[in-house]
Amino acid sequence: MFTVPFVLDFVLQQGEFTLQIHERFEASSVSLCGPSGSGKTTILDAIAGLRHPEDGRIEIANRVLFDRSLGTDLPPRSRRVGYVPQDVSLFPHMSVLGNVMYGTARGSPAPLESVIKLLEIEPLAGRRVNELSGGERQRVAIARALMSSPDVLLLDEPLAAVDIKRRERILLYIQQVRDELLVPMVYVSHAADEVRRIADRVIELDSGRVMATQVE
Amino acid sequence: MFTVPFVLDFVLQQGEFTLQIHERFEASSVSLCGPSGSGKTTILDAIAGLRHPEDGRIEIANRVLFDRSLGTDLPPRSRRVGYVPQDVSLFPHMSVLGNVMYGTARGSPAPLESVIKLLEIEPLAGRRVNELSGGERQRVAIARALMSSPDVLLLDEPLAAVDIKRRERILLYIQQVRDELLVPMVYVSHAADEVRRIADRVIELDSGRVMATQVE
Amino acid sequence: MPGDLVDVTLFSVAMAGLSTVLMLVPGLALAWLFARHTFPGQSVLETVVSLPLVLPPVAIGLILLRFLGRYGPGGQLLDEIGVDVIFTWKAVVVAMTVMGLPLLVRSARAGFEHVDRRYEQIAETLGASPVRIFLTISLPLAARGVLAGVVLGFSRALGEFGATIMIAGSLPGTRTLSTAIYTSTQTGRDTEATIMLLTAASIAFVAVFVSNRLATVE
Amino acid sequence: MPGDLVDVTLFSVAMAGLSTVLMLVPGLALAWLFARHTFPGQSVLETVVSLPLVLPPVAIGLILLRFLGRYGPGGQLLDEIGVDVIFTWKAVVVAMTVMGLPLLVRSARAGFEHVDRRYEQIAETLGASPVRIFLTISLPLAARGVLAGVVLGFSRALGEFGATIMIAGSLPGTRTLSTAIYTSTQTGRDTEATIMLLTAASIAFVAVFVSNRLATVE
Amino acid sequence: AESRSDSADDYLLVSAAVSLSGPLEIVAGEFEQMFGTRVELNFAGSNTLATQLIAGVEADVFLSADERQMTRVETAGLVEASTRTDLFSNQLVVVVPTDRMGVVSNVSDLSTSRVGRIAIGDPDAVPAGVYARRYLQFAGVWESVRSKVVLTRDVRAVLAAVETGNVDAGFVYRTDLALVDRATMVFAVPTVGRPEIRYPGAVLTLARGRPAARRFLDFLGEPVTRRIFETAGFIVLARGTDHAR
Ligand SMILES: Nc1ncnc2c1ncn2[C@@H]1O[C@H](COP(=O)(O)OP(=O)(O)OP(=O)(O)O)[C@@H](O)[C@H]1O
Ligand SMILES: Nc1ncnc2c1ncn2[C@@H]1O[C@H](COP(=O)(O)OP(=O)(O)OP(=O)(O)O)[C@@H](O)[C@H]1O
Ligand SMILES: [Mg+2]
Ligand SMILES: [Mg+2]
Repeated sequence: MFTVPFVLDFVLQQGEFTLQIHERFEASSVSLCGPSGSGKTTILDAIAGLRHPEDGRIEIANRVLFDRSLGTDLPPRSRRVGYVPQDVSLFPHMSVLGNVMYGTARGSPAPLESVIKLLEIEPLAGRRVNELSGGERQRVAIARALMSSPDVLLLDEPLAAVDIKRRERILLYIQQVRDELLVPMVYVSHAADEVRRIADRVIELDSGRVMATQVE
Repeated sequence: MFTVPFVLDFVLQQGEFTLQIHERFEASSVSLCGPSGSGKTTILDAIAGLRHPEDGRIEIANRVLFDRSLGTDLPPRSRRVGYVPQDVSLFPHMSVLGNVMYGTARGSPAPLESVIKLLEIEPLAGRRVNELSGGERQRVAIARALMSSPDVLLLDEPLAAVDIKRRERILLYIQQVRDELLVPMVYVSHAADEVRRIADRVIELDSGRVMATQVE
Repeated sequence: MPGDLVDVTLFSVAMAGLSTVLMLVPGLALAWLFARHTFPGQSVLETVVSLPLVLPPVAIGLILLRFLGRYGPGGQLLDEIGVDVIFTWKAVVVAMTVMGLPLLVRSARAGFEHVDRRYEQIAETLGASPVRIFLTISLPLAARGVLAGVVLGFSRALGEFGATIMIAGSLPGTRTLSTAIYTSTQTGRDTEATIMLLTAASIAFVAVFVSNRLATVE
Repeated sequence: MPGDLVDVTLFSVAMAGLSTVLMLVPGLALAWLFARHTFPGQSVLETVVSLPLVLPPVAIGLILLRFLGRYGPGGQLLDEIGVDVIFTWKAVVVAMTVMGLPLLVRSARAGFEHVDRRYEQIAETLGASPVRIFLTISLPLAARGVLAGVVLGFSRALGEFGATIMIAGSLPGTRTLSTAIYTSTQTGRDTEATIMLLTAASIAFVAVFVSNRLATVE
Repeated sequence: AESRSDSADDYLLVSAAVSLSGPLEIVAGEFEQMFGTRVELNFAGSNTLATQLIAGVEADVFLSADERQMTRVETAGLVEASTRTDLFSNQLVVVVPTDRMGVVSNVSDLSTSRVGRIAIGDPDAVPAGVYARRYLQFAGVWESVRSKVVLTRDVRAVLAAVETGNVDAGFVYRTDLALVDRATMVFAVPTVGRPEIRYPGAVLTLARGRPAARRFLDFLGEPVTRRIFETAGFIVLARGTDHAR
């Protein structure tokens, strides 16, 4: 299995919450675990460039995304992340297809048909996103991220609202994308089985600090 | 254990999707299961009075909320439901406490301290809700519903973003509220264990139709 | 003039402020109505509300003069309750209110339209009455649009000239900055006009400043 | 008069439409700037933009006349490139644009402020450039506020009188509904004035109607 | 305005007081027919027109309802020497709402308590206001009516205030009477001993000596033109000359 080097070594302060992480490792998929409010989403946002660490370095697959001492802080649009945020955040004024295709401008990686087929989006394609069910929205968000030809996938509880059968199929598909297109990923989930299935590195957080890391 | 009569007997059309349910039973907690897009949220919205059936009757604990033939269609504010919607929908301009207390105007049922303590909201009380993590938001939404002195609780995957340990505690607490304050509930979840634990009636849906009902 | 200027300035700000307050209730009610409901004749009502913006102010002044005059329906009513409006400070307020209203309505309406109805619905399930929902959910969530409307309405009130001078005249007790600026420019008193223009600009600056402050607080 | 009325109406609508189009680029740019950034001197710039609303139109007309007139800096520049503005249709457009701009800016700004930044951020992670984000995310999500601004700007342009008559006069080639209404009322041609007022009201009705249609489409 | 050509003598821009617009539109038509020179009329208040001229608007002829405004333009060096003439005169009259005709019949009635408000043009802005105030002062009632006087933007607004019953009396020009339908004249301000109301006209230096400008000014004194203005209620002061023909 392919692996890439990860450097998640930074400090980030928001309100009274401080996130401190100092991890350097090789992996294909990292999973972030930990109780509510432990800092998982904060880490994904920092990788995507949507929140800014006070200090440190973020590097994935030899691409430096942030480095305080070098003065590097790539804008989000140059970070080539495929982000499925926890709050889903579909563009409410666009159709499902409009959402899915939004990121394709930078060159398409995963073939559209297979993404749409596997995420069972076809029948929804022309619908307005505010007429979708919770699970349908999440699938669209996953498709949108996959279609944006990312160098790294950031998935924040992407299957929380998806039913168990589909969850299974989608997990398999995401693993396939990772392995065939060699896209590393960072995966956040509360479901222990998912985590074990998908990640070869698990980082356990609590109150903004790393409690343990495991190699699966 | 207390039970109340439920009548969920209606037809609702939205876009190309038709929901048909014709259930009459006695229960203390009903759980709705089924794949993404099968109509679970639609049913909760119909009970809350936020979507309107074409025809039929909705009655819980001998309170008729909707009856087409009688011309009854109680406005949401008279239905006395404690709704935790799937999209959480915290009021973004209010503090956590503002959200939690919003429904208390109609008389407080669950004591504030115990709700706040059990959902671990105390340290968040003064925070702005858009600075909360996903799990924190869900807990606030649950507290808001519990504090509104509901006659019935409607919970739409209320623990999807909550970590496993807390999930356990909160589930126990919700069961306790149900049993002590005699508040029946309708519970939507993809987690089989949760469903089994909390519900004495399970309705399985697919594509807007009831596939099976089980008594636990 | 200096003492006069202070008087005129205070009077203008007071009248514009009062007009803005008076606009609020009907303005927000109409904005809400247009944003959340469709009803027969809606476009006609909307057009009527927007007329003070579309028609030249002189024409609005003439229409108000007719309406509030001795032979107009409004004038007869006022006569019965013994209130004198035309050519008093009350006429200034009427002119400013009427001219500012369409701006408030349009802007606040857009604010309400930007509010996700889901929040109003959830508030309703929590037992809130329509009035409470409006005051605690819709209005604060529409705050940016409403604030913009208030600033526009106030500014327009301050700058109002055509309708004011028609129904309030230019008297010691009805002279606003705008009517005074007009008179100064007409008589070529350029320094005086410039001083008053700068005064009006300063008021605008304060209004802009306060509204930006309010926006960040909320 | 009937043929004349048609001409004047078409001319007014064309000029107000053109002004609205001209307002759009600077108006939206300023609205965006004010909504999404804070910078030194912001309140001053905002005040300057809002002045045409706060000062009486005659004063704005006068300032424009000084600036664009033969002895003003703008006028000399225009003279050099051989463009004639004062007393031509271009002056009508200038007056309408300047007077309508503050309304567009304020309203569109509130629209942008209502847009959740999260959408802009997610679009950025998907590789969209700032311009693309503006055009495909911010602008459509701010549509209600922007539309309100456009309607207000257009309506104001149509109703503009004070500044127009000052810099464009009321000539066969520059006569708008508003200046024509003024002339008619001044000379007591009441029927003519009433017909023109009704015409202006009808245009307002169409504008309201179209904007409501647009709002439901989007 | 687009098609203005600098050199040609086939086009004139006349800035004229809006109160002259009725008859002047007819006269301009006649002039065009007779001389083939197109006349564009720019109507506004005399003060607006003066302001425009001073800012550099290139009109050829200025017809003012206000001597002060003509003087302003002249002082700015914009009037062709020797062309300034007094063209018309007018008379101030007092009008009342038609249904209250009995209340006022002479100037002293204005100071009685039966007369509430009296509207006059703002002396700071319109000459009619100046004339009205001077007359009231001359008649010795100014001090007693002063508190009842409301000042308006123009004479038209006086008329509107009277017609809508918002004031009990107002001072307007005789020429305005053609416009009224709910107001009635109760007396005219006597001209004897009173400063005469004059409408001056002049060719502007900007006309660059175009003969048509001069011709137009002269044309206003022609018999055919006089009749048009007299019908509208003006007193024509200008003397026609034959050299225009
Ligand atoms: N914008 C913000 N300002 C201040 N504090 C914040 C902000 N966003 C999040 N926090 C706080 O930072 C902490 C970490 O939040 P984060 O969203 O990373 O948690 P999480 O691990 O993703 O939790 P969950 O599983 O509930 O989604 C929480 O305590 C949260 O309240
Ligand atoms: N406003 C709407 N207009 C039209 N169709 C809608 C609307 N809302 C939901 N639907 C459709 O109705 C079906 C049922 O939606 P619902 O939200 O009830 O599903 P759900 O069972 O809650 O699914 P999930 O588990 O994904 O939340 C879906 O196919 C959805 O696309
Ligand atoms: Mg999170
Ligand atoms: Mg759902």
